[in-house]
Amino acid sequence: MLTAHWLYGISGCLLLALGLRTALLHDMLLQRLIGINVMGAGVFLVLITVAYRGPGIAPDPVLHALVLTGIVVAVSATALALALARRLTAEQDDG
Amino acid sequence: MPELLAVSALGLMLSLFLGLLRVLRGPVAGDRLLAMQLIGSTGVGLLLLLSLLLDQTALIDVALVLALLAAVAAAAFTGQELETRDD
Amino acid sequence: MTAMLVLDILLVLSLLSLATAALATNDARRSVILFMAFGLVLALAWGRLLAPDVALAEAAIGAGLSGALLLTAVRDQAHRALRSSRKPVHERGRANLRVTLEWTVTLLCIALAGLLAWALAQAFDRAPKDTLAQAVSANLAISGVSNPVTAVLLNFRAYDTLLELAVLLTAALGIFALGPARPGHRAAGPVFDGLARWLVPALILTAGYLLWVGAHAPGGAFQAGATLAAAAVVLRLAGRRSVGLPTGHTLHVAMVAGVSMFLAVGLGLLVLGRPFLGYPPAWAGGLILLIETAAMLAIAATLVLAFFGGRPTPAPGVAEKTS
Amino acid sequence: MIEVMASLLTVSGVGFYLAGSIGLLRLPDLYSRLHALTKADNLGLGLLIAGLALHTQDLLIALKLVLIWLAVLAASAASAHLIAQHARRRETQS
Repeated sequence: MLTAHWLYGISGCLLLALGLRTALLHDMLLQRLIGINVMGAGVFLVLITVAYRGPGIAPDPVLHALVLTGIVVAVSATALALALARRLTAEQDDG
Repeated sequence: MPELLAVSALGLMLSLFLGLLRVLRGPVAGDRLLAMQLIGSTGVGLLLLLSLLLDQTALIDVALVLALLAAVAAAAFTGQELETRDD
Repeated sequence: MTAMLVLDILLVLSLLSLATAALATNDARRSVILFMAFGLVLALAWGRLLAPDVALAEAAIGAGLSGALLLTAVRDQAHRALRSSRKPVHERGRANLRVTLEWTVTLLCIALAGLLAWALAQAFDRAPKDTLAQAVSANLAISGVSNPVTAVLLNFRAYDTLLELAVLLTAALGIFALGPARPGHRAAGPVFDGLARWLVPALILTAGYLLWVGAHAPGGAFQAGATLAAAAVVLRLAGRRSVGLPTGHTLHVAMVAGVSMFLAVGLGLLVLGRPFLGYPPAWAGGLILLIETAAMLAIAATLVLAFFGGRPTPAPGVAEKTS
Repeated sequence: MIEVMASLLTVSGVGFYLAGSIGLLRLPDLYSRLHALTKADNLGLGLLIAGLALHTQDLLIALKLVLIWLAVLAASAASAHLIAQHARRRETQS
């Protein structure tokens, strides 16, 4: 087991926990949204760390493909959430 | 040379870390943005060094994308949106 | 090698402290800028962990799209709901309940992180079997491309990517349904305008280059689409309202281009007696490029719509002419 | 000889970067920090890229490196202008 595995793997787990906690508990919608994004980043970090095999060795491409699409999907979901927030503001202004 | 590249990369990482301290401290948003600019170009340099160090030519392309988009944050921050029309 | 170890430690520390600071503050703008810095450091981490494909996507999205998206949203009065707090439960006599809840959730999150770390340690301790990675490298020769990540995305796991594009389409439809697009930006002044004048062509060229190079080196439809969308973001910030995104039917065609090209190729192969999306090795390279080009346009259209935050309306002048 | 030149350029580039971030941390206000940053990081990246281009000795890669440098130069100048203008506008408003 490589040192890089330890360092990045544990950080991924910590980011996941931190993001999840914020997404569940924070009062501000924006912070919850960023929390979900941080949580996703933690998961991606864990996956890329698992794919890593050490310097000079080709890493696992399947996990890279998974994370690659995950990043694009995450940003679209964030944009959808922002559009929802805009609509929510408009509804609050009306009512 | 590899040793020197690794030490240079560490130097840039240190520089980036110092820049992050300014991002964390602020005090106003302009300061944070300025520090973002610095860590952006430090990141470009770091990616170039890593591309040689890890023998990954593709990281040069990552640095290129990062360099091309380095002004977007400042523009998004200082730019003003048009007024929303009546609805 | 010690230098590399110290670099790793600094990188990880930066990630953790940026995430903590971004989530700890109640100042929306501060939080977004810290999150953007987090994305940048994350791109470096992907590069460090030999994942240049992922680093490319993160650079294009983190530096271009999501930063501009979030920064514009937190400065916009139309997004006030983001900053307002949802009515908390601790109104009267509920404070105790709230504290208990917070502690329970925190402990559960810590437990989850511990469990995951334990599972990771178990996985790392056993020598990796790598059956999937070995299968990829054994079949790479007949996949039509030589970049293993592109081979996985567009050939071996093409089903997944088809569904991923469907997810993107769904998100785009959701944004479409929620209302009209934001009105756009004021012209940013001559300096940024001059920058945009050569930045946009450079970004479009880079997108084309990434699409082409994706067959044999890191790059491909997702990275190219994100870069193309970043070009549109730059144009919009420079004060161009429609940024070349079509309206009406042409836009609809662009949005569904990825999914429909995928389906057309898959069904065409079925008619020819091949399995769904089972390319004949001789054609695989060409078919993959065809699908990737359509997918790039669809991804770029979706991401630009995401930045618009709604259904683009035709420019006022055009609307008068047609009505 | 070329190796020595490349190393020297790379190391001095890193030196400029470090000077820039120390300036960013130590200088008292936004405008002086702007000054430290825009000079140091452009020169730093320029020297670094000169060193790396000498080191790779591949014309295509060297051209790409120069393109990256030009992009960062332009972006850094433009955003320094935007940030300063923004700060100035806020000062005159209040």
